Amino acid sequence: MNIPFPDLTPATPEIIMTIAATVLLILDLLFKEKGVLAFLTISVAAVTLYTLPMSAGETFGGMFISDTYSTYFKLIFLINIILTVLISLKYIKRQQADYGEYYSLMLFSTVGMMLMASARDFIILYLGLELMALSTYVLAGIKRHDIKSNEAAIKYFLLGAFSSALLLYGISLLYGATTTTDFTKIAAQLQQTGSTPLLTLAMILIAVAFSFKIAAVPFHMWAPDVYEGAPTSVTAFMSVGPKAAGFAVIGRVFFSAFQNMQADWTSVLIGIAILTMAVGNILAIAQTNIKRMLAYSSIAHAGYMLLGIIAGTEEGRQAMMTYMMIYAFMNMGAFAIVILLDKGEEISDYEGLSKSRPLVAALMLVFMFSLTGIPPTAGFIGKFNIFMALIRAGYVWLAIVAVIFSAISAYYYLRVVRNMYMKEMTAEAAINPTPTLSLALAISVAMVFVIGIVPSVIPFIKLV
Amino acid sequence: MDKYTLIPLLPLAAFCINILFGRFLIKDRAHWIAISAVLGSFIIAVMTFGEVAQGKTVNQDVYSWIVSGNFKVTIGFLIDQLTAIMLIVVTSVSLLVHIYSVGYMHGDPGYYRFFSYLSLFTFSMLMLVMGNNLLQLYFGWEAVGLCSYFLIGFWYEKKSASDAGKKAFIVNRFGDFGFGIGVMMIFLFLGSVHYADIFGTVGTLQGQTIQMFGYNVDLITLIALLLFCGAVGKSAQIPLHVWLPDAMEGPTPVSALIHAATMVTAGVFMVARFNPLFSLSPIAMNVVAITGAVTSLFAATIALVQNDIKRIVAYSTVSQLGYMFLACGVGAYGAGVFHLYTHAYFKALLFLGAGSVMHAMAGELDIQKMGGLKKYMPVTYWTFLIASLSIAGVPGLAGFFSKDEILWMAYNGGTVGRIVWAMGTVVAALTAFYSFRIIFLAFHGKFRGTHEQEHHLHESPKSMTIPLMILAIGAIAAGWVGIPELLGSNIGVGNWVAHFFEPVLGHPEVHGTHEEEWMVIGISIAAAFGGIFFAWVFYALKPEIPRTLAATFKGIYTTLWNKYYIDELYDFIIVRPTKWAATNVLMAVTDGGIIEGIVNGVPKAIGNFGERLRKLQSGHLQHYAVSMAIGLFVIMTLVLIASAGK
Amino acid sequence: MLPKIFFGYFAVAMTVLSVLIITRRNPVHSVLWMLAMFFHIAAVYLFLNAEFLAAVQLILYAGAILVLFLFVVMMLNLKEELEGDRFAGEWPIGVALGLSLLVLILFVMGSLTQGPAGQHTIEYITSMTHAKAIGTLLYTEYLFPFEVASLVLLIAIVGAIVLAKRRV
Amino acid sequence: MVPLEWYIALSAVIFIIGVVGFLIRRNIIIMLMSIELMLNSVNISLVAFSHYLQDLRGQVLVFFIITVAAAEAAIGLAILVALFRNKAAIHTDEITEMKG
Amino acid sequence: MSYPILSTVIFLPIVGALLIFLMSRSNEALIKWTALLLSVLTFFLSVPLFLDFDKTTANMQFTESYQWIPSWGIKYALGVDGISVLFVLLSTLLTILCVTVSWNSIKDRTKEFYAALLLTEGAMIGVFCSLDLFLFYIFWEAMLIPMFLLIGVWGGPNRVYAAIKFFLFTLVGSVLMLVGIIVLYLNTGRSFDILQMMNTTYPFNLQLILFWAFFAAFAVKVPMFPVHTWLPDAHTEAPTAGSVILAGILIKMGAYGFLRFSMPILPEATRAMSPVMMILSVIAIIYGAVICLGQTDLKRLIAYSSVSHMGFVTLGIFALNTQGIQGGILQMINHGIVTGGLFLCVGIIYDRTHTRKIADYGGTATVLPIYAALFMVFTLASIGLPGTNGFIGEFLILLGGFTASKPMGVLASTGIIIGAAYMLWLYQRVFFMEVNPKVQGHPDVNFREILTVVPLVLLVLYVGFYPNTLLSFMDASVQNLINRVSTAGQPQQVAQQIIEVIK
Repeated sequence: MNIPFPDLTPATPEIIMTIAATVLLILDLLFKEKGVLAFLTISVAAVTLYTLPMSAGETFGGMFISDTYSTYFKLIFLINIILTVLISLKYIKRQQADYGEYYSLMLFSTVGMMLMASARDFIILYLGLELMALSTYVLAGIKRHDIKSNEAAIKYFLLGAFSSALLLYGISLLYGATTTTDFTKIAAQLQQTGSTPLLTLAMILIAVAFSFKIAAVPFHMWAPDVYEGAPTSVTAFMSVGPKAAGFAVIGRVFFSAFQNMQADWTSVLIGIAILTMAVGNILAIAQTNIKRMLAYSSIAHAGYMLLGIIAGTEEGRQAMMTYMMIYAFMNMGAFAIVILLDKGEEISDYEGLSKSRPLVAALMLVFMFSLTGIPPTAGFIGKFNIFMALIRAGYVWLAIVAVIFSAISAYYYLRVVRNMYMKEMTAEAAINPTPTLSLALAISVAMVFVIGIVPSVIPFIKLV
Repeated sequence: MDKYTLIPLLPLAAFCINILFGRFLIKDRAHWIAISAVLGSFIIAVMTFGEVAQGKTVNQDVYSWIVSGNFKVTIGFLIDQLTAIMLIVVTSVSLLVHIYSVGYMHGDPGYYRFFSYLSLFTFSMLMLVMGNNLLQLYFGWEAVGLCSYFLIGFWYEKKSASDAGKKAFIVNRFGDFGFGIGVMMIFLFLGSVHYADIFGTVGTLQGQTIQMFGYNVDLITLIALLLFCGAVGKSAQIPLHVWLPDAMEGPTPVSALIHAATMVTAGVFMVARFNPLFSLSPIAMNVVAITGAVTSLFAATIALVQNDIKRIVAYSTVSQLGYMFLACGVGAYGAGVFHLYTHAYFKALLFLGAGSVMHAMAGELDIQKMGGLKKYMPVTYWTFLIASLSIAGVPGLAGFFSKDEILWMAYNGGTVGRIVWAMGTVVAALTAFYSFRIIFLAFHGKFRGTHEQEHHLHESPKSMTIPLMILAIGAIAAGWVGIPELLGSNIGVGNWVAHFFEPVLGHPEVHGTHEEEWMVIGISIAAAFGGIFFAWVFYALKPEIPRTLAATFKGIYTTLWNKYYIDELYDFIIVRPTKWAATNVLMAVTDGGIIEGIVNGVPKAIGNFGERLRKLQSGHLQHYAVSMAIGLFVIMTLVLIASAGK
Repeated sequence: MLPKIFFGYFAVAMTVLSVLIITRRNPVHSVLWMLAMFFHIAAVYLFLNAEFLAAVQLILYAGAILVLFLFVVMMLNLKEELEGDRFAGEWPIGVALGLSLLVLILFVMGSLTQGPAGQHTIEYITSMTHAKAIGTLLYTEYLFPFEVASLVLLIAIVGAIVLAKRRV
Repeated sequence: MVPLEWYIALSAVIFIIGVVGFLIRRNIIIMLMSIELMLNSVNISLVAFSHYLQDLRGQVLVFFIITVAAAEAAIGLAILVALFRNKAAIHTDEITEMKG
Repeated sequence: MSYPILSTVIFLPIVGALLIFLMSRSNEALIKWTALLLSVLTFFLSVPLFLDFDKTTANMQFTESYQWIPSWGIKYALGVDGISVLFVLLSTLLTILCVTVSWNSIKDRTKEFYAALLLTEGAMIGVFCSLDLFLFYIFWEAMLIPMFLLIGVWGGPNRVYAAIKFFLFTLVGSVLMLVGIIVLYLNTGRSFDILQMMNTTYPFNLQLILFWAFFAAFAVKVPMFPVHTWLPDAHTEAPTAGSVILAGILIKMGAYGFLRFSMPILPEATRAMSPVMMILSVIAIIYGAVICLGQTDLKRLIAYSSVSHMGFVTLGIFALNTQGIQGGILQMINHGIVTGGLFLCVGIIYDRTHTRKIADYGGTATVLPIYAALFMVFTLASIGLPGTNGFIGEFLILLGGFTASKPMGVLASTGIIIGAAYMLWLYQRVFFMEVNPKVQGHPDVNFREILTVVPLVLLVLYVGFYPNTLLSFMDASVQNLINRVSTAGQPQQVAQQIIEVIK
């Protein structure tokens, strides 16, 4: 029997990344100075970035597809890894977690995300998810001598495993009802059978697993603890990457496989979205640790992004993607500041920052207002885009709920600004700037403003 | 720019110069600028009067002030007989007061300020009387109010002074409230605020009614009464008279100029100006007449018992103003304005005389502490006496003619007329009484003050006495232009002023007989002399009588002494409640309690809720897992129930 | 009839075993019960003629994973495990939740509609042994997932090393 | 012939037992095992399905699941070991450093 | 126009702000002078608006329009008409005064202060010039950031609370408007073009909803009763410049919004709702005035008086007739001048005494006579004395209000009585009576301060005597606006019922 060799071009980005990751593992033994690896990682990511456009098409019997959608998300993943590496360079040394594996794991996990974005078959989806998740678990616990880091890892791991078990159960039921794991075939199958309670159950199980990945309420509870415990750079990585991947698969699965169960999953997601925005914003107000605060804020943002999915239109999906991209930049920026400061974990550490470090304070101010969604920053464009899609789809009331919550969110972002500008300085804030960190900050702040003022730079806005 | 424009402009210029440079450059030379300016206006005014006497009237616009849609207002001048006479009164009295002040205000730190205010006032008053539209009238109206505010509170370090100024302004605002609405009504229904248009079209409103609180109110009456509100405030009629007595806190020349001769008569002027409107509404007329009569009686009674010389004169002013309204009320606008004009002189004279007395007594105002001033300050005494005779209505003097004219007209004015005539006559008697009460208490008998006061007594400087004398001439002769036909026909002079006013103010037809007229004149003369006689008996012959009377009619006496407790009443029903509401209701309850309660409560509630939610985030893995499972279970049940439903 | 009886036995046995697994105080016991459980599962696979999977189940799970478990269990001291309560405070809630979920699932199970039959009939499998059938599938249609799976294992190794080795 | 539903029901029961175990046990190792239980229950249902649907894909998925399960176990235990080094704790209620 | 004047006027300050932000904070003199120079330059650049303005047309002038975000149909479109041009000038003028008045009083973080000030200016002008709803919203929101800092960083003791309150209040309003904007956008054929919206007719029920959505944002900004409580705090705590900006321009945006959006875009809803609006306005007038009598804090009193005065403005606007609207607009300008001036004055005395409690003052006129005179002018203007600008505005408004509804007009007129009461009482307590030791011995206003205040004094008198200069600007536009409101299709049954309910 002859085995046709599959066309690999669509998978070039993944392949490059994989090879790079494995190579890094070996180089790790050669180089004492891990900075080299970091730069390799960045350059590899850059190369992959370059290959993204020419990787269109589908392969492996259609279980792997590389289209605009997946490419866009891969773009986000790559930006994510680049920025993360940039900000983590000196930081992980400070944290005595300067292992070469750090970078290769990050690459692997990014590969996992890319697979998720490109998956058109539950098997790929599952494997990609596990690939991403497992490496993220390890990254979260990479400060192995630090109890907080361990705790973060164990919590993340156990709950993650639990959720993926749920996912599998859902998949198995789905498989039983359709004899296939391929999205398009499933969709076709459901066309005939229509939705039965069993299928709904499967859908819910899958939705729950994804909600866990994007930290949507009530499957969010791991997020704050993990974000706080993990090394800040990893937190930054996790707050964007897996979330984006989660949204990528949600956007894919629900729009293809569960197409004609839209009524069901919309109602499910609306509930989740409202809860997410509410809990995220309200709990963020009560925080004193800025990483936890950002964790809750990222939960809340997941809520807004879900609205894009709920809209159920192509426009909504693209709004979600745009938001994801914007979120990546502003969130990275905020975390970069947290890393930049020697002592920046508590919100109170920011008191009087504008006196001692005016520039840092100004940057943080920009990111905070962007997260709030005040023009002319990118955050506003994101929200605006989402709301527009939502209202277009006829969910005006939901939009109103959302804007109210975004107004509430202003309260805790303003707290940081207040501490920086309106409180007296407690101690001269020490910072440890590195060129790479500054570069990351520059990129993020630039993007925040550029997207805020000329949103057309984001590819999808022209489609909307 | 023609000369009419110059009339108000000169004082304005003086004001600007003094207020800008007075402080550093001009200092105590301020009066030169002010006086020369007023003198200029006075001369032009006289010339204008001459022209008007030839029958020339002017109605011209200077520039377009406000244009908003169909609402067009100009700054412009209407100069007719009424205006002319007012011009004379204002400029002449103002001029004399200016001169008088040179001596009176000598050495006061605010010297330049005083004169700039006087100029500003003159300007405003002239704008008021010369305006050819309601809004300009309103402009002057408020501006003179402002000046009186400044001048009453001239010595602002004194709380009482600044209080009085504030009170004057705010009380006037109550009147202006009605006045303003009146203006708007007029615009609303006549489409213009220019006199010419108004009087041209006012007839069309006759019989029209407007729905108000479910009642149909006659439109003209409503408008007239609203305008009258303004007059009531400005001319200190009941119930808005309360500010005038307090206004005596200001320097005496101010009292003479503003609170006797000119500003307070603006109300009368306005009513007279609007006679075409008022005449169309009998009700309004009666209201005016009765208000006037009641006020004059009311004020006169208070004046009986006061001891503060300026307050007595002030109340007499209120009472005389009441007289003028009485006249207007019975349709005798001419008589009203005539009285306004004579009153200007003798009342100004009274005030300036009082001022001269104060000057001598080093600020002492209590007539009980005076006495026998006659020999110390003869000029003051004689002029004051002339003024008192004039106001008392002793035949031959100015006051007599105007007052008699009014009473006679009132007598002819139907039932209401008769009533007010009766009241007027009583008032005449009272007036004579309290005027001479001052004469006898202050100038006769022996001095009752302290020794240093006695030592200090002296006649006032020339700059003060000369205006007194000039005014005295006015107080005697001003009335001769209005000798009633009855008397005049014998000596060959007609009632010139009546004919003069005919074109603007008209002339009510008189159907009383000569006998009745004689009777009226006789009664008023009797009243005058009766008043004087009793005053002599009470305060020169048997000084103990007043005390016994006061003792016997204690209640009445104290009521009068306390001015019928009106101030207290207002304080109790208006001032206190408002302030109380401001602090204890609006601030405490509405703003502080309800609104702020919500504004601050919601975030607090959210915060607390957040804190409670935090407890759920316990850090226990199991709890997290359980929450996931619960979530899963809930979603499943809900969705399945829903899908089972459909 | 016979298969039903067999199935009945296995069903009961497996349920009991899993309950035992999650209730034993001593982890070692749990692991051992787990072992038994895996054997039963393998047997069930045999019923469903998936011999290859049954083998994998025994080798991988019983052979590798459980050993790993045991190893760790031994490494951690069990002293305080034996005293101290075994269930978390809110275990009743957990149980209640579990049961209600079970009810839900079983209730839903009624609406199971099988998907269309595939082409791997029993004859086909038996004709070319199960191992070969799966193998072909893995190396043709599922080549890509197969590779990814290898990556997952690689991660597992790397991660385990990173986390567990003592010094850098 | 045993009806498919039986297998599914069986897997459901085991799955739920796994869930319950995960929810109620303090000991992290047992929690891990509960997860293994859940995975195995999934496997059972998958194999059953694939057998009844005459489609081997399900079994392929089972194959992958087993692989991943192994990986998971390895990582999980590694994390546990790392944790145990810093703080001799294998109980969930002993690792509540971070909360709120 | 040789240069894109509006863009210049908007972005010159913003660029300037960045420039200042790049300077070293040690070099304060340079920073101050740059700020002053820029603000003056901006003012002079904005003067052509005044001179070359064509008063005969109601069309937008000095327009600029470029594609911005084509995919959303968003244009970068600017332009002014008779309604907005005056505000641009007012903004540019007041900013200069803000710079000069803060010259010595701002010592901490000067750099950030002037940067924020200029940013605010740019954003504010942008709000008044935008012809694209999206652009408008960007400016509208963007202005919050520097304003928030101005209040919160350089404000009084309770500044943080005030700042956050201000921010959240306005934000809640704005986001609701955002939803409205999007709905409007989708119903306008996916266009944000304001002019296009003005020519579109929307179903009445939609109009009502949108009206309230916009109301949420505008009413908060104005502020109308009962959402006014942020104003006293913000005014009181803000630094002088902040208060001036707030009172002078920022709160005008609400009323401007009503004029620019609610009325022409939603004419029928406006007509239907005008009774409600008028009632709210009258409440604001009386409420604000009475509550002033209870104030013990100088700035707080003026703040509440703003509530009352803005009540007049909204009353005039929703009278929906020429006098009302023109009066309303004029009164906005006046209020900007007068209250701006009052706050400047308060700032001047505060720099000396460092107290805002009225009880700490007294006899100020004896110690600082010139200052007292200047303050008096603003006091008189604020109580609407003829000859000052205040009179013209208030009278026209009352006239308009009275024409629209007699009871409203009458009630509103009571405001002028109370107005006189509280302002004169304030003046008496601060300037008259015995000299309070706290005031004793302070120097009178210096040259810089006189220069700061005098322009406003002159404006007060000038507008008082020649209001036509300003009225003539807005004439055409207002007529056009009124035609739009009154000729749009008759309100449907719903509206009628609502009006019945109100009456």
